[in-house]
Amino acid sequence: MASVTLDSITKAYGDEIAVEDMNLEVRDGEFLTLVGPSGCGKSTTMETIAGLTQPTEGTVYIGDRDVTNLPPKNRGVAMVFQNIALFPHMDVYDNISFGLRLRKYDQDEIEKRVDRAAEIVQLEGMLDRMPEEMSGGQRQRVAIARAIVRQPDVFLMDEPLANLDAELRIHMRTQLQRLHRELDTTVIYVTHDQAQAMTMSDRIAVIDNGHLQQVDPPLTCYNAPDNLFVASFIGSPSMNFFHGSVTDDGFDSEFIDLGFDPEEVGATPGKDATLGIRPEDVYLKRDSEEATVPSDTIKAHIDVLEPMGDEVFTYLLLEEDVETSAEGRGEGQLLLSLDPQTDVEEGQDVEVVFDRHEAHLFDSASEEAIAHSLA
Amino acid sequence: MASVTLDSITKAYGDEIAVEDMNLEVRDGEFLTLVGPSGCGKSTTMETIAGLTQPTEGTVYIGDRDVTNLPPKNRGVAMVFQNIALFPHMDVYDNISFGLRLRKYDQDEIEKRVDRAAEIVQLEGMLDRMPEEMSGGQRQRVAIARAIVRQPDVFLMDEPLANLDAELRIHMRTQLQRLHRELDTTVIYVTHDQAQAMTMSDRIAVIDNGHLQQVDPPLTCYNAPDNLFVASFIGSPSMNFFHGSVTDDGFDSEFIDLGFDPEEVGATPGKDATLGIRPEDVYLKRDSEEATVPSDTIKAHIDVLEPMGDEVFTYLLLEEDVETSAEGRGEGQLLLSLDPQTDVEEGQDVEVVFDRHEAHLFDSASEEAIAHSLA
Amino acid sequence: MSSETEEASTPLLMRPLNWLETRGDAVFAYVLLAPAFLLLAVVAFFPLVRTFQFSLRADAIRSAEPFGEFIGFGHYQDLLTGNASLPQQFLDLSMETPILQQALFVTLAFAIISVLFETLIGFGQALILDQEFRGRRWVRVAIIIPYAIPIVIQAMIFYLIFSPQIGFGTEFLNSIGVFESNPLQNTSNSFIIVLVADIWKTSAFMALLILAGLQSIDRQLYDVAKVTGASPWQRFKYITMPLIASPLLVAMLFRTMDAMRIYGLIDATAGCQTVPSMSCLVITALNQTRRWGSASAVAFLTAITIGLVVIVYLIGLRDSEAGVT
Amino acid sequence: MSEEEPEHPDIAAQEQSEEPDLDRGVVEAWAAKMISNPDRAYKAAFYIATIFFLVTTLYPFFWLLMVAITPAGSLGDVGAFTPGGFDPSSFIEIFGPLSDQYNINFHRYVFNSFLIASVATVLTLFVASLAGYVFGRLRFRGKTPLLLIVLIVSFFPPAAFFVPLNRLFNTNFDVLRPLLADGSLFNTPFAIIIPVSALYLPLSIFILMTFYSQIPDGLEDAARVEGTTRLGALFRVIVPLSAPGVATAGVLTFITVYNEYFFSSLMTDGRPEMWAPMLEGVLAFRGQYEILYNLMAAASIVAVLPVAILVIVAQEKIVSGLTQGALKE
Amino acid sequence: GGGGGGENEVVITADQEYKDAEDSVVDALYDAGLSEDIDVTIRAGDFESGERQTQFVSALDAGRGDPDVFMMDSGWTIPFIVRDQLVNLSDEMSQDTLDYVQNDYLSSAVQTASDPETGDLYGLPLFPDYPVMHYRKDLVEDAGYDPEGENWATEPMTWQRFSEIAADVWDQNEDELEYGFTTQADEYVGLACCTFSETMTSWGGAYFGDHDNLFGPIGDRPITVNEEPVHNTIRMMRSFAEGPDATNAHPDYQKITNTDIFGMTEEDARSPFTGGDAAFMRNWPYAIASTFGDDESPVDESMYGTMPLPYAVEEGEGNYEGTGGSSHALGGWHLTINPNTEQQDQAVQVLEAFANEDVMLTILEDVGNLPPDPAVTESANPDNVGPIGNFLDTMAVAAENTVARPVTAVYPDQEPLIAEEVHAGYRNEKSPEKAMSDLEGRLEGTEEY
Ligand SMILES: Nc1ncnc2c1ncn2[C@@H]1O[C@H](COP(=O)(O)OP(=O)(O)OP(=O)(O)O)[C@@H](O)[C@H]1O
Ligand SMILES: Nc1ncnc2c1ncn2[C@@H]1O[C@H](COP(=O)(O)OP(=O)(O)OP(=O)(O)O)[C@@H](O)[C@H]1O
Ligand SMILES: [Mg+2]
Ligand SMILES: [Mg+2]
Repeated sequence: MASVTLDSITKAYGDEIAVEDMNLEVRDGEFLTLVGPSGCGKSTTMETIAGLTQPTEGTVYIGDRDVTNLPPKNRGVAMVFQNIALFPHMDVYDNISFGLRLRKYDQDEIEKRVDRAAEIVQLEGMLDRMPEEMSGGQRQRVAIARAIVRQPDVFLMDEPLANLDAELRIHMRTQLQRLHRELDTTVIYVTHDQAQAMTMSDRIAVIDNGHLQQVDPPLTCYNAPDNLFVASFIGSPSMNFFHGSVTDDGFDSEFIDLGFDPEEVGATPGKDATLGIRPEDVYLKRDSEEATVPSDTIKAHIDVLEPMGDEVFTYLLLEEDVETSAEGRGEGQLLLSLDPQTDVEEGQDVEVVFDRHEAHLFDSASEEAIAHSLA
Repeated sequence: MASVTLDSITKAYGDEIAVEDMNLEVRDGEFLTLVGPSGCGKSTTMETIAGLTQPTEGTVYIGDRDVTNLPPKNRGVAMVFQNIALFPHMDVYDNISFGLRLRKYDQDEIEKRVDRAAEIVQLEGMLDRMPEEMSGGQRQRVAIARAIVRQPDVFLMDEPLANLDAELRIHMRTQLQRLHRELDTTVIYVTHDQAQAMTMSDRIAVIDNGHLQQVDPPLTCYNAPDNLFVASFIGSPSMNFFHGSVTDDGFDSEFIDLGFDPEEVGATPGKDATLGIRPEDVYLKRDSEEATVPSDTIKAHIDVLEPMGDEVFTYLLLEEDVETSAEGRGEGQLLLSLDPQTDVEEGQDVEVVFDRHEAHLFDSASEEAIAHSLA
Repeated sequence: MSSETEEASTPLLMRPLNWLETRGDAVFAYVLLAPAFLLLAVVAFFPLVRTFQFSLRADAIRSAEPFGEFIGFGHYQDLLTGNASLPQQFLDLSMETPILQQALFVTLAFAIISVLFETLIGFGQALILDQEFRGRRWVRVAIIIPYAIPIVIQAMIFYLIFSPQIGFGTEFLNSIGVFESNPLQNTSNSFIIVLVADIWKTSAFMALLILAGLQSIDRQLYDVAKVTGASPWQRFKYITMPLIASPLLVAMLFRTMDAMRIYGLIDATAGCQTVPSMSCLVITALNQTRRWGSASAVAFLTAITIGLVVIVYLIGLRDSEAGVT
Repeated sequence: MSEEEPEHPDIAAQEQSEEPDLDRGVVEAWAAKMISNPDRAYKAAFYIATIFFLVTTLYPFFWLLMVAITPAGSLGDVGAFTPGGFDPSSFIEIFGPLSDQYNINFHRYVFNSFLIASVATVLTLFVASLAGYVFGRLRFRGKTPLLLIVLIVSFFPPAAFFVPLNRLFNTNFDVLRPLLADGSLFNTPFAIIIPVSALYLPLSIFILMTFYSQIPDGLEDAARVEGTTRLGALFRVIVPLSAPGVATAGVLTFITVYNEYFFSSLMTDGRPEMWAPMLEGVLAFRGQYEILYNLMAAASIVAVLPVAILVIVAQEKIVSGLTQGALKE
Repeated sequence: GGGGGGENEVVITADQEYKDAEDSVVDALYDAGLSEDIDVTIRAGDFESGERQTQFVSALDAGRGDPDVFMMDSGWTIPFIVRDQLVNLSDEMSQDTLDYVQNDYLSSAVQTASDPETGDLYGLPLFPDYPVMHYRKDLVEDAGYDPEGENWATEPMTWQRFSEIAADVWDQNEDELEYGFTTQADEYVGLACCTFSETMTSWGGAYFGDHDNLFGPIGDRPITVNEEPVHNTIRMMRSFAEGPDATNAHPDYQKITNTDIFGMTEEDARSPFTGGDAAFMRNWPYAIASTFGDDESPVDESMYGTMPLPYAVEEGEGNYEGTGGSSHALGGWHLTINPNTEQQDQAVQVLEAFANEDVMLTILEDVGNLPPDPAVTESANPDNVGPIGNFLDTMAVAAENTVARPVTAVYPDQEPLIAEEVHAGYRNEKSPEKAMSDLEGRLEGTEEY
């Protein structure tokens, strides 16, 4: 039950700057998720909060206390480490109860809590196993249990569910949310799983290359990304982008043109801009009524169908001879998501529209968002 | 370029049976994904194939050779380990080139290959880092690179992308698929990520508690799961289930009844059965035309809305006083997936239908599937 | 259930520790080093300073105060030119003294040969002890146990084996022409006996340290290496060797230093006259002739010699993958 | 990756292990078997080496036993494999009547040594753990010079410390008077414990340093977040995980102190009730005119027992490499 | 440092044998007039002489007051004296006692307890020790000799005759005997002080010329090791070990043993004799008791004979004063007082009590050590003094023909040099001439100190 404030935190490892000038306030009781590409500085941020790493510059507050120079044990934090870090010389029970034993809880209390935690992570029968005798997911669950037996002010969880299967992950997700509610603890969470980020978080903090990009509730990040990076990073599969420029009467690009009043949306004619449309906002022409404000029809050609079970990712080429590259979608490619029952096949020509209401416009130079609806 | 055959493999650690009587044939050049709950025996299976673990019983063949007693180095396999296991005393370059150096490739060839692998995993600038100076995701990518520089007959990859963000994961997925095509290598892959399992695999092998449940192409597993376990495990969010019994004229349960001719679908009246419906096959009444064969209307009450960005998971209660439990969905709960634009709110009463064409029926006792369409 | 903030009332004992921890690495380090350096200061540094002062004073063999007037580096000069008033010489480049009667060469030869063999044998032993096999517990004890033998006893064993009356060793080796009839009186024979005795006992030291090094390697790394295609030899070369390099270096370093201080074993077998090591000289000067100034100077020369060897070591091994520091 | 791969190393490796079966002589066949089944060859080499080491290390003990069971008068008849007679009574004599005659309470000497070695080991391990942690895991200015200073202590022969220490330990400190009979450390266990602890400290520091430095940071981090201080993490996580190193340092220190020669023989007046160590006990069987080799041998065998027991106990620790499963790196 | 014990307690660090006979020795002291107020405690010192020396050095250098009285080897008492680390008894003891010691004690023993320059007494000789030739009377008689008739026990023979007899006896008992003769010829302290010194003296040779010079003055005395008699001594020993035909051996002497003797110290020499494997043995009197005390020894009293050590040139015919004739190295022990003791007066009284005939007799009887006053030996009843009683006549002869060790402040420097070079000569590593000229040079270095 404490807020966490990072005030101008910078952390450099020699020349390598892992985190730069980060200002972040996590409110008391909030569930904040850090997301960002691999190596962007998420774990470093967590370690700074935990006190495992001294920031090169800046101050960390927990509650009102300046904890920058406080040892980890006095910060009232519990942490699930990305690399799990079980004590290999202790069995599961000892691993989980370690923090409690350090605090000299009495035997009964420890047992009660360990049992409860083991139940939450579904490891009831395994308390006397050694870490080396467990599967990857089981180890990860021990790490989670080790953190949750304690009742700290702040939970730091670095990818706690990475090695769990879908079902267990959902189970754990629910459990963690419930725990969060029950204990009213501040949680700072790192995940690469969009579903976790979206469903669990009060707010998401998007980090790129050591810099904070946006801190907002999940749907805000999803629906109104502050900049190109956030737009492309949040959402899976990611947004379709078209690079072009703002004209006097709309947006102009090689493949897609769009008419609107630049002034109204706050765009400056003549500037380079990028149009972004999420795959689920693209519809086959025949479904165009599902779009709030359908755009003009776009002619395309189905390149690849990727059936996912509950949906089919459909990769379109806007021109026959567009070069496809394995490195994400290139210009002239468009991804949309179709219902598996939809009757399409690879190579087929189709007509699609997108929902202008859900189209995003970004300044290509500054990468800042200009508008989140071009209706 | 070799098939892998497991013939009645059993692996026990003392009393703990990790894998039991597994028969699995992975075809030459196939991309097979092992999925299953945490601790079900996936890693053990991989280790058995790699030769790191001697099966308690059974025989392993790679190609036509019985390799059960062959040391790992003679099996022609490369492996990405679930726990990454980089050599702590070697920098990234040395870690990646380890296998090549062992085989005395010449310097140029090694460099060429390492550069290529580093490019694939996007670690170009980091070749002289030590493992301890890297982020979790970066380490995992080194582990992948270490496996792919070699050109083995069989790739074994145990959760290679667990610590990567969505974008990178898709990138790596594409790269691995391309590599698979190019080298024509047999790949055995473990993942907890349904998207990976669905998109990459030629076939999926579903394991539960050491037992093989189903081996089939992804969509077959998704659309025609052999048994209750597969049905519930594949697909995220998972299938809705209703426990009831087969009557003379259909299926009868506390919340949902369904009329059909038992004989036609192969069900035996009087037997206990379970009805399964995937969330995406449930529609609001007003969208019922989207269902191929809509069922009767079901009255329900919206309990929780879970917005995911591109969709909203909607938890319904079929009766007011149904007890909600955090442990997955209980009887009387129904999950469906709605478009974010849909205008619903928590607490609202709604009417829903499901697509009978996509309803699954299972024998409750044997848990085997009876029918995959009740239209 | 108490929330964790309640434990803000830290026990009194912990407070200095907490304070310490926030001081940054350097202060923390200095405080933790304090006990070690305090102990060393009293027992080592202070006496060494005194001993150094002694080494600059003349020997006063006929007064209660054992130190005479200040003579600067006179003892050192005598020692390095073969003019020391000691029964054996430290170094006599004129070679009037046979080479195996010069403490410096005796000691260097002993150190090099014994450490070489001990490392090889210790390595072999450690590799065996690292295996899983039935009865390994007892084999391990058997291999380590020579190290537990008191030097007196170790010396007694080899003394008796090679004593002309009791031991069987001389008779046999003499008959095949390897040793003379009184090997413990012969410098080169005795040198070999001392060497063998030392190797017998001290290989276990190397074995222990190497074994400990082997045991702390994460076994998973071998799995990776196996799958990557490493043969047992390659696993040894690329994983085992680099990862035990530092324990091995430490072991060799300390063995070398220890070998260069050899005294007890020689004293109790062949005797310091027959195989005069550097430490022998110190003790002879100290106890037998009561030339404490000279003894102190020999002690310092011994230290300097060992220091030089250690430097050669560190330079030679600096390029190897794992340095000591 | 290049499409046209000149050779396929993995395949090449596999083919090598395939051995055509030809008619051969017995030896050749055996050799071929060894080659085709390297496991068997390793096993054979392994057993040969094991037996070799066992024989070479144990033989001198065997011989010592032969000496011990030989009656005093027949020591000249001890052969390479046979005793000069049979009289196991020396094992009793070292505690019994004969030793009363010589006033040797051998068990008391062993006890003294055991106690001195235990205390010194605990002291050394504790102090060296702190220092080893600092040198192995922390970065700070002045680390290398400090390390060298520690190392330099090992350059000197023990005798170099003796004269000043002898004077120091014979000085009467009034503050010590309540604790020690006459206020000086001579004839107390401390007179041995203190110098040997200090002089064997560098070795322990270096051993522990190398082992502590290999424990991944992640585990220390985890312990600290769980609520230990750094020191707590040292003793709860790093030390147990370095069990092989710590046990080794402990065993080595114990053995070295237990067998220490120089200070042990000079820092007491040799009486067992004055904390004279085992060394004096063994030497008590040796005189200018009479050396009771058989008793010395028996006494040695008895004196080695505590150490042997220690090794048996500690070896479990020495071989408990435990880092596996710790981290997902 | 504090005192060795409580008030009025005098602690003596002595041999184990004294500890064992503590009651009777202390009673004898009281009988000799020691005040009963003074408690005397005897503590066993280290068995090994060198070790005990080291301990005394460290005690005295550290200024420790414990023990009050040291029992010091006559071989290393003088260095303590010249360093002024002992109580000067000439200042402390009564004139009567001093006179008794100076007049009646074995003078060579007293010399090793006195300051070589001032002549002041610092130690009270406790007992002297001198070697004799032990032999197997039975074998000798069987071989046709008549020890009784020829008075071997008191009349020394020449080395030449000795070697012929020994060779003959060995020859006749070839199967039983491993050695004709054993002695101490290892490179160790005993070589310089004793076995070589006495043999050389019996050849008429000396380390430093006249025996007056044994205790100094350092630097002002001749070094006389590189002379004919000394060379001959080495040659003779080589003949004993390797035969008259060996290089650098003396052609006139027979082979009576083998090179094993070059590794022998006291016990190595004794055990074959006690075991019945040697016919002759040069050793200290303790060997008598040890042999008889050994149940397994085939040698019993009837087979045991002793005689003075043989000689090469007649007494007085040697090159220097004091040389020639049967010579016996003088060993033995003194009592000295720790200057740091708090019980100095009491300690002096204890020492005075030791200078008493009855105490000496008690020691002779209960400990087996010879009295420092040779006259006391005569008054002893042979029946009461144990095995040594039968050989007191030989002992008396030996006592009259002792040669002291050249103990000076530089002796610790010289002793290892002598041992080393003599031993090199013995083993023919160098010719006797070369070895002795090397020794001469090295001794000169030490004399300059
Ligand atoms: N060394 C061992 N000793 C005992 N049990 C073990 C050992 N290794 C694995 N197990 C058990 O075997 C079962 C299968 O383990 P495995 O590692 O194959 O699981 P997995 O399917 O890879 O799980 P995850 O997805 O969590 O990694 C688990 O229940 C595990 O606890
Ligand atoms: N000890 C170190 N020395 C040098 N660079 C480091 C060190 N630790 C981390 N870095 C670098 O700092 C950057 C941030 O690392 P961090 O571990 O915070 O990333 P992350 O966001 O957690 O990534 P991931 O999702 O891959 O775990 C990375 O580029 C990493 O390479
Ligand atoms: Mg991270
Ligand atoms: Mg696994």
